Amino acid sequence: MSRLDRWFEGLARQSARKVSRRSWLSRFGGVLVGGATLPLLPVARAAEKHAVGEDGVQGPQGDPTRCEYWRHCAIDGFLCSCCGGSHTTCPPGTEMSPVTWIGTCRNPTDGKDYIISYNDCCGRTFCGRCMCNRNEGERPLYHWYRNNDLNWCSGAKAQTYSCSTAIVVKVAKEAQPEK
Amino acid sequence: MSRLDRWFEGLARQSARKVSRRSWLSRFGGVLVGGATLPLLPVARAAEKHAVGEDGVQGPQGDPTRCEYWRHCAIDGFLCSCCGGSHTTCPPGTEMSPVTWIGTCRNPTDGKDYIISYNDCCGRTFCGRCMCNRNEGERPLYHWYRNNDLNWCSGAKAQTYSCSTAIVVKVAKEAQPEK
Amino acid sequence: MVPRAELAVALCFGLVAIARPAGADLPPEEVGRVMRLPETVGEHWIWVPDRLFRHSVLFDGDTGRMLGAIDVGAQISPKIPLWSRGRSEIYNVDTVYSRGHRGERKDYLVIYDSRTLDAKGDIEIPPRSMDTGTGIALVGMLDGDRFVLVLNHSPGTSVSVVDVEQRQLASEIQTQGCAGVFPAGPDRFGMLCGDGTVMTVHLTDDGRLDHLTRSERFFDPVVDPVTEKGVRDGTTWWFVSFEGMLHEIDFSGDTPAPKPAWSSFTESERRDGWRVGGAQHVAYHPGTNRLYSVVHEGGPGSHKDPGREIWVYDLPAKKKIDVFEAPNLMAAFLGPQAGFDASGVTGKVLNFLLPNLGVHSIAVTGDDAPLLFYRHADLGAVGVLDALSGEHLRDIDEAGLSGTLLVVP
Amino acid sequence: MVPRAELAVALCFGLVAIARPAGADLPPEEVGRVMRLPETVGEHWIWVPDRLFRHSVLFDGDTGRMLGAIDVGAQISPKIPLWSRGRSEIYNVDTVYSRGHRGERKDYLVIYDSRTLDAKGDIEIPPRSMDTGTGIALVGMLDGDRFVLVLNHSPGTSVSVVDVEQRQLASEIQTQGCAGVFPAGPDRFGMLCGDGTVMTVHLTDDGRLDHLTRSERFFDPVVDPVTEKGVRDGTTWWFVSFEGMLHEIDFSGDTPAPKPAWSSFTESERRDGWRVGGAQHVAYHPGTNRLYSVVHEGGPGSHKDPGREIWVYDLPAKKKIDVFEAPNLMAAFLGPQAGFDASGVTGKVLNFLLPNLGVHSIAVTGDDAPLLFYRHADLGAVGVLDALSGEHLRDIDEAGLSGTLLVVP
Repeated sequence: MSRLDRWFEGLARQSARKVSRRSWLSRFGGVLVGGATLPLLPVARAAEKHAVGEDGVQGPQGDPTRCEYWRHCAIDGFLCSCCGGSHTTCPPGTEMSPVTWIGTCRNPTDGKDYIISYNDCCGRTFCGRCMCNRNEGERPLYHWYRNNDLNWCSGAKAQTYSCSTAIVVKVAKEAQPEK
Repeated sequence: MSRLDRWFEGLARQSARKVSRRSWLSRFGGVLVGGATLPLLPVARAAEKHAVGEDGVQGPQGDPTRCEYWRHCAIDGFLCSCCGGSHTTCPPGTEMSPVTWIGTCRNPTDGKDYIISYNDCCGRTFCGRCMCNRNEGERPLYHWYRNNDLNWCSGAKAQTYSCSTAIVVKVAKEAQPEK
Repeated sequence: MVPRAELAVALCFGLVAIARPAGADLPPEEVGRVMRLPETVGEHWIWVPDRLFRHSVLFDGDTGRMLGAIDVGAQISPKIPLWSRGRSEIYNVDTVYSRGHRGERKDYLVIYDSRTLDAKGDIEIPPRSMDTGTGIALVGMLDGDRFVLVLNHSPGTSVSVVDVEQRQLASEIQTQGCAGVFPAGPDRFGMLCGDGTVMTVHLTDDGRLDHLTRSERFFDPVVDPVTEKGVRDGTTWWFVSFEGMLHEIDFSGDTPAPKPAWSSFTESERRDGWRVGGAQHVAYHPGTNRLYSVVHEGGPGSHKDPGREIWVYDLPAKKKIDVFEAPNLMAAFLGPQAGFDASGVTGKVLNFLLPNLGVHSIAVTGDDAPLLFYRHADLGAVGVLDALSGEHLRDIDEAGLSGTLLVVP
Repeated sequence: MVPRAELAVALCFGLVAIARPAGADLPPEEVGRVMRLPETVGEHWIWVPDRLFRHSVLFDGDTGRMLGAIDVGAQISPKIPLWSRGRSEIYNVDTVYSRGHRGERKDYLVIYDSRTLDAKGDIEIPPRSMDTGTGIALVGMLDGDRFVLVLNHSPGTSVSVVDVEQRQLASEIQTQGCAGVFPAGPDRFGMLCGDGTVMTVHLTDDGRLDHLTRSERFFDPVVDPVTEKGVRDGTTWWFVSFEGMLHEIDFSGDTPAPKPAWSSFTESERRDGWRVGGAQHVAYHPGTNRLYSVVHEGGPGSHKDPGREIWVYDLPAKKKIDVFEAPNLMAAFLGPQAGFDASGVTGKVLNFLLPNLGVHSIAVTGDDAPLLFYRHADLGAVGVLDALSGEHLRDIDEAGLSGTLLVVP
């Protein structure tokens, strides 16, 4: 039984490392911090495994359909890249909310910190795909513009939440003060 | 590896037999026909394992929270017994639809066939518990009163479907003609 | 005006970014852009409606990519989206309540622009559209894309005819004793009736009842009923009975004409307990005249059971020509949910450990290199087979949580 | 009138049926009966809100039985149901759209009879109630059960004060820069502010703004912010910071008074990486002055991570007195879904094979033999511990699909 035990234990550990960051649905789901590698999905993304992404980065940090994509450091929601949009574009039939929260994320290509605006796409119900929750520098409700828990569709025509984008605003003057 | 293989195979078979009848959500879910035993749930129902049910029958056929309960032979929906109601009573806050479909089910206690009326409970969304789909004598849409696929809340104040009951109408004159 | 990006533009964006001079900052990006669909409807697109998320998602079967979604109402099952290529519109029938799940009910035929997926308007229709667990044969669009049919239940039956050209209800036709709407031309549709007949509803030019005709009785609704899960080729519809009899109905004449039925099972297959079953359990490919049928081994009352095999028939030859196996979707469903790699070791173990629940519903695309899609009603993953060879091509994961329909636009 | 059955009657029904004379047919049964809740609110009842099913389910923690449910609106998170024992009513804030997920938005405070769970009326309120992923500190009821508070976001903040006695909106109070509503008496509530202070909103007798008072700055919102997941004992609220500092605020005076903060972690625990985190990650039991806190090992930015341990503190003694482990809910969640016995071999294998995802949210009942409930936001099962000993008593299965709240009525 010991070989079996070891095998299971290995699987369990492997899963534990992988789980949670894309944990499916929770807009408030769990996240493991650090360099955890997420599962490749068996479909389209498997083929993109070694692709160079939009920002010239190889691997998950360059792939906007992955939670580990560098711009997603303070996102909380479904990734529009998996929902018929892209990381800068809303899916058909939705509206991009003009008000938003921001994060400060480091671009691995140039080593610079960028202000990222996580504009929600609104007016249609949960996309339900590629849930991603990361909270680097995220702050509670009363610290509005750093809070990713709010339904930011409050600025759109209909406040139904569908998915979130990650748009470059500008280079940050300093690495974010919030840890 | 062969012991491991056999073990897994056994588990898989065991699951295959058990699965599907209470398959969670689908109002049109899969059903295995025959005497398949359903899993005991770990909570309240575990204690009722050997209990005598409302109709004096021991085991699942006497337990209205189980799909195998004798009256459920042509039901399709969430069992009101698991939803805050009982097999003859709607949960709080819902309304029992007066129009309905029927089944003809054999009572294991007296060996008699009874006409069962599956009145839906309406006006609140899916209960979401104890999904059960059995189709003994069930017939397509055009054969209304034997069809369990329809949302029978069409006769209630609000047509939102919540769960289904299984109410004795009377002894059937004959075993049902529909097989 | 909301700026809109073509899919192609977005896909090229990476190249532009990579060409940026070294050392320069990433430029600020435009806010407010919304994707639109490609101009041409893809041949391998598929709608996957979901009752819990309350939307129908459009996927590209070649890549597994989600293209977009339209929302649905508060029903047990979303209705089938109807796509007018001529008018570049999509129609969907929704039920809404003034307080969410209670209060005043209103039913709408919602009109979407099929390039932007924007809801550009709606037509209020009688608040009694029928709702079922499968959502099959409840709505339909007549050839010419002018009239949309909506089956009603209140609890008697009728059919609302909606004129999407004039944007108004054309008529409501009483059809007591018959159910299902089966479009069979620009001016007619069929319905199955409780007395074992089929009816043709003939419409006038403006969408009102012209006259009704009935076939002779061709099936026994008590002993061996046909299911309402029919498939169409022009003016012909095929229906399958619980016992696997194939009934072909010709709607080209004034009166619907059933042809002699034949059995999809040999005597020995029948003895072995093979039966049809599932939800949307038959599919048809016009180019090859192939019929696909989900089968399982079971007894009476198993007509809604999912099957693990899909049998392929040559209809003109009246014979079975192939058997497809549908691989387990369990790992593809649970993987993204529980956070493991469906194609890795854990996925393989789970696909082995957990049973293959089988297939409730199938759909086949209409082109010359057709795909066959399959789903189990409770698993949020859709399997994709080569419809000619049966080869398993891919799984579409994160495809919802619960639903029975698969709709080729 | 709809006939209604008492729970007790239904439970006795079995005995009556068994006493039937042998050979007699089962009698015809009454149609139309609807259950009502017991007169007394159970001490171990728990609300489990779900964003996908769009309802909040009331369970009995002693048996795992579902007692009933109330529906919710089209939001990311259902709001916390508010229970007035004095008035035998439940209040819930819902958002509805005229076309399901789009169109005109209206917000309602819906009034339920707490014995029948019938929606007996509603009060339209400003259509800007705040919606978040957790649903925490967005609504509240003041002592005396007359005024319900609703936090708004449009995108500036305000608070709607609803007079449920007069069945009307009493006022809307501007509260720019502060968020969360923390009831602290019949005439006041607290709010946390972006400048590191806390504010008391004092109301007049008729629910309008009397005056606002602010504490001195007691935390740094950039360096170590407190979360809005506070717990209450009378006029005192405790808030926990990201770094685990416990802040006690006394709202009994005119101006809110923060007491000196203390750390819930020792230096060595902090060095080992222990942190607070989750969604509703703290709970409080007034009788024993115990605070329960979900902890995990992590770094900065992990403040929403679920934890596998629940640490128990004696607040007056300012020390940790116990550590509870939360058993894996994976099998209890997947069992009913995939059709296996969660407590059997397959369940045990799965609980071993699949990781323990940990706990996002906890709640403790207020009685002398308290239960501690826990859930992970994505698993439809709720674990039940003895809140004094930490013993795992049972799991409540089929408890939804997605949500963060656990509400003791």
